[in-house]
Amino acid sequence: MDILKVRDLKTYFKIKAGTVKAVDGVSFTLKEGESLGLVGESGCGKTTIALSITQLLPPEGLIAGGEIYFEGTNLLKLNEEEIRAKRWKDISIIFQGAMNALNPVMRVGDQISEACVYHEGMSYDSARKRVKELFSLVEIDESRIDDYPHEFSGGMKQRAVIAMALACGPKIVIGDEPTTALDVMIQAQILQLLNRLRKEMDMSMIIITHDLSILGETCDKVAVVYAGKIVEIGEVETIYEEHTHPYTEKLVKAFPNIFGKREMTASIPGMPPNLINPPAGCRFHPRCEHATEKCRLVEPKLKLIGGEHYVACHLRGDNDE
Amino acid sequence: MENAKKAARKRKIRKFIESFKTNKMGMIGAIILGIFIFLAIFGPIIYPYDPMQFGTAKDVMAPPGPGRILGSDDMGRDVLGGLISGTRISLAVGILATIISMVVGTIIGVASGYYGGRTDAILMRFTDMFLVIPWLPLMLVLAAILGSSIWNIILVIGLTSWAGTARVVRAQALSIKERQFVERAKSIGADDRHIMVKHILPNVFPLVFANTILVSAVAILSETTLSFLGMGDPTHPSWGMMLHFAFESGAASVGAFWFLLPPGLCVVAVVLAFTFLGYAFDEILNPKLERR
Amino acid sequence: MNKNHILKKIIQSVITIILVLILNYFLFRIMPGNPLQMIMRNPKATPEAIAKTKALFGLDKPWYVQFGIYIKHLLQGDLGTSFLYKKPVGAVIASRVIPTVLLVGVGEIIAVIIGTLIGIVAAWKRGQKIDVTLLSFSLITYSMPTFWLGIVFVAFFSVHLKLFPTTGMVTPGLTYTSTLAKISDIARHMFLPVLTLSLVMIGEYALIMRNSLLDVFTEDYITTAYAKGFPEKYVVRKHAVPNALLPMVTIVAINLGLVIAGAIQVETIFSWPGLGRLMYDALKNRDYPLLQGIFLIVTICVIIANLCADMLYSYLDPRVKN
Amino acid sequence: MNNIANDIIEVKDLKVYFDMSRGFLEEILAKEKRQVKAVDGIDLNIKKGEIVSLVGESGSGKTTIGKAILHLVEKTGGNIFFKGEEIDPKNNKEMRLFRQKAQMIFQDPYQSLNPRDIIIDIISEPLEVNKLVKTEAEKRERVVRALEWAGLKPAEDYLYRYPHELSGGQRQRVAIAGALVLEPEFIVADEPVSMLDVSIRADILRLMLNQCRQKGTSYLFITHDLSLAWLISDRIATVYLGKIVEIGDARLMVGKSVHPYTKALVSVMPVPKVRKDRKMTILEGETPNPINIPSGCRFHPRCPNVMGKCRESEPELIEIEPGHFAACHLCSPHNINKKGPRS
Repeated sequence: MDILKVRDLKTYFKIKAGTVKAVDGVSFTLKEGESLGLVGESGCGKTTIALSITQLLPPEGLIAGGEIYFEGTNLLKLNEEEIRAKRWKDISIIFQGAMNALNPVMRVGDQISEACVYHEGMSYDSARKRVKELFSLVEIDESRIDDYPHEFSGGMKQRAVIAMALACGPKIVIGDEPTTALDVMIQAQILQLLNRLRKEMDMSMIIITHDLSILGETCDKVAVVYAGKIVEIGEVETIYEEHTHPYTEKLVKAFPNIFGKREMTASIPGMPPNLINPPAGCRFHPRCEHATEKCRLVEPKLKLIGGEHYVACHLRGDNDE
Repeated sequence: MENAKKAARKRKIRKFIESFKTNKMGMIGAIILGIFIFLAIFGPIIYPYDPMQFGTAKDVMAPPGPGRILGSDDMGRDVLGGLISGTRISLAVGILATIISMVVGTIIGVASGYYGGRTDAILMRFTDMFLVIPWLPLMLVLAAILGSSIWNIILVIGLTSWAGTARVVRAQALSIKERQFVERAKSIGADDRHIMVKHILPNVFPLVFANTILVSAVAILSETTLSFLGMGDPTHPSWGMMLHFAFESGAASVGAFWFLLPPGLCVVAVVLAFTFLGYAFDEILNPKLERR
Repeated sequence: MNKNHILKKIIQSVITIILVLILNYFLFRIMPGNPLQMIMRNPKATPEAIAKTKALFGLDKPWYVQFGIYIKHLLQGDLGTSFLYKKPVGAVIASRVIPTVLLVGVGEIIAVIIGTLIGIVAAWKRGQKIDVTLLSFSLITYSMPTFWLGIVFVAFFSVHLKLFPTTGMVTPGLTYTSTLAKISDIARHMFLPVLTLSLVMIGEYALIMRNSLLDVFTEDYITTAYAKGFPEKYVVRKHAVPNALLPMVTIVAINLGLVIAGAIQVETIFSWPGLGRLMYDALKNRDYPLLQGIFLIVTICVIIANLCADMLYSYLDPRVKN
Repeated sequence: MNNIANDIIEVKDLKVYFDMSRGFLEEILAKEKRQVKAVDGIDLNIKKGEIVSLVGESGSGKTTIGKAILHLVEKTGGNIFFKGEEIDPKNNKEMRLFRQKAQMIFQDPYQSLNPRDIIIDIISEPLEVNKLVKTEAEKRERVVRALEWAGLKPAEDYLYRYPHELSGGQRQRVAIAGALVLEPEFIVADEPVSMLDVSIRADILRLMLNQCRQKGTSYLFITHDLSLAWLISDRIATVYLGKIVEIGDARLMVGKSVHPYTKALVSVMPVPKVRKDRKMTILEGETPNPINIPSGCRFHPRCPNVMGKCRESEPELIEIEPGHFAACHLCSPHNINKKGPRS
């Protein structure tokens, strides 16, 4: 069953220089128990997608269109109070940079338990019991429950933030760069932990990252985001091996594979476009070596080209509208 | 070649002006200050006034009327004239004192932040002392000892108000010192002098500039307060001095608002203008917000 | 709490006090030349005072001996004799402490509470009308000379509207029927001075609290708190304010210097019988021993207050604790 | 000392310790002197035209090694030879010459360029500081040349711009041009691509590689990313808690590593491939604080193959096959001759 359905989402930021179309017509579906990776360069709008789902945009951001169905209800139609009730209880977020996601003057245990007290009406004592369970789940010693964040090491903070995200037993967990800035070994620990927890707790997950290479072990499906749009989406193997979009191809080739042949990685010429004035036609065309006249004029739509594999490129999908 | 360099600098200045123009607070501050600076320079020419020219008995604390728009003071002098000639003195004292404060604060701050270690410890103890000593009593004591000349007032204010600047500059110097471009300069063999002049100072400067403007506000308030408490230079009557005479002559108890209000309002306007400007510059130049 | 941290702070404060003693000593003796000359120039100085001062200073001895004597006298609680009151400086100061503590204490508490609240509201409603109003109010009061505000209040509320007494702490010649009557009389006298003193401080506290909160609002843990589904009020109260209050502790302590400055002005305007007024009188009459005594006492009090604030800070901020 | 002529850099038993307590008050109050042994005795040599990578996690001391070799941090012990000669950091003339021959490229191109200077001033700074150019024209010519080496063409377009007017990739190229302008023989590149988007990393790496091939410049490439090290370097050294635990040919270090730490690093390296059969060795815990270095083998608390011996004695770096050294009790057959790490 589909737990989350995003349809034609448009999120714009109104700043002095103009309107930044950070997310411009994004659609995807997340099935129950599924894990989806959103991958793209910095500034492509992947974090904005997450913030739009939970409606945590900064004041200058606004959702200009689209629908976000969570278990059949359109989240964008809910009022402030109703959406608040969904946050954390149904959809929680693991934010980038755990060191900053914890309140420095509050005990770690209290920061985790307060959500249980607030959303589930638990007593303080039973919430603490829950925190201890969560701690053992993420492999933190429960004696550390009354520590302050600065007393935790980097990896422990990340675990605490994960425990926090799981506090109310959410149906979807969104990880926004959950391992960026961590050392490789701790990154591996955290990814393994997330995988285990997802299966044990039967959650759906969205992993947002710039690092395409970490998705192989974590995600079922991957959506490649470029300049506020999804350009290709499919099973993770498909994206790695049978990608058809030129951008995906370049992105995959930008990561070295130490188990493969030692060859220099590829770079993508040019720069991501300015999202106030994105290029006409296909947004990737100025950086694409295969670009044709059509790419410059007509915007390609996301088309199904097999299985669950969608791509938005004139050169690959033959079934023109 | 030099033209290209100038063009680059011009681009930068234009960008600064652009962002300043959109800053409402900054614009209001600049306009108010502009008016007062104009008054300070040209006021006495447009509206001649002699502080030694006392009025007759019927002029004493006379309310506003024809010929004297703002009434007259306890000596029968024209309040408007006093106000205009006081502008020059109040502004001059404020600005000169600020320059002293800025120079001392910047030198101590940069030296302390850049050299660190023992130098830092000693300089910061010294700075803390000035930061923690209640400034008005210290100024009063200094002014009482040195005597009330306008230069002494400038010196006293300048020498007691640098501690905040030093702290701010030190913090900034410390953070700049840790930046990689300073490390790069070291790695190519640059000496301390080069690093301080080429890297630390130019990057500290914007902050010093914003801070200076805020210090000007404090300096003008200090001058007013010192003069009010009788420590001012009687030969250079400032707004604070006018208020001193107003208070001593009991303007409050006779309800001579025309004598009480205008000098105070002028002080408020100028201090407010400096504060607005300082905030605006801080917003535009603050390195915290500058990145990307 | 970290013992080393506290010990370090105490040592630093002691060093500062020693520096202040040295400064104080030199200010009054070395800078303007012979202090005796200054005293003699003072028309109100009596021959006994001159003789006493001479003995006290031991002017024939080298400066370090003089400094030693000075410290010794200080430690014995001897601050010299006031020219103006012909009494020991210590006693004169002691008689004026309570009114000042009362005035400054009440004014400071009111200013901190209201200033913080204004700062919270302004930051919370940033960019909205209420923020602009509060911000303008804060900036304007912050820009006002304290004494001027006081005079305007006297002229308007006391002279024009006759709502409050103009000077003093109690109505002269009045005998009270009850303690309550005495308190209400003092309160009536206190109203305007306290109002003036707190108004000029409210602005600064409000500005600092607003800035501090705005900084905190951009922190990731605030976004996290919102993501947890908490309402805005809860996030501000439970997560933002406790963090934003931390810098306030230090600022309030450092600002004690400002409060003292305010007290001098307010006490002068309202003839409040406290240390500020005493300082003004000492200044006017060039009563140097008294001036020096007040300066020293006030400065040391501020240093100790700062030390207390440091300790409070390290108690409140878990990051400093260990 | 044999074969030294070929070495640009030779490091012997380098140690860098930092004192934790600062300021005299803390000195009085601290119960004991706490030392961080950031670098705790390493040997390393870099040949002409060679790229050697230091791979390790944060806190391993890899950056400190790089800075110590350039005399940017003071060494506590050991020797550093540049082209066979030891440089006295107190000798200004020697240092000046050394600084011209050995350069550093920094991690963050947003921080390594002074935001108040224009590009021509940034790049010519090493020339000005060392008084190497006499005329404006000469200066400009050399800056243009450096910019072109760094791949910024036409160079004239960049000379009078401020760093904030450039993209991240362009900035890093400017930073590299700033290092190349002196035509150094040795460059320490400290995580030169970790702040850049993946899409432009390859360009910067290729730039370094070409430079190395064409001019014979030697590089010490410091990175946390083993796969990048594997991609461009001749040899890789893995660093753990201030010590080199394994060093050898880059391909060998990935394919046939012997030290459990290197092996674990290789096993968890993310790759853009789904490998269902993949076995990861995920080490538990985190790198301990270098204030408290474990006894014996410093890796033993996290080692999956720990033995009794590991807790007691510290293994030495020994040659297990030509040019491949490891410091582990597991791979110390008795017949291996003990020698310094020289390939």
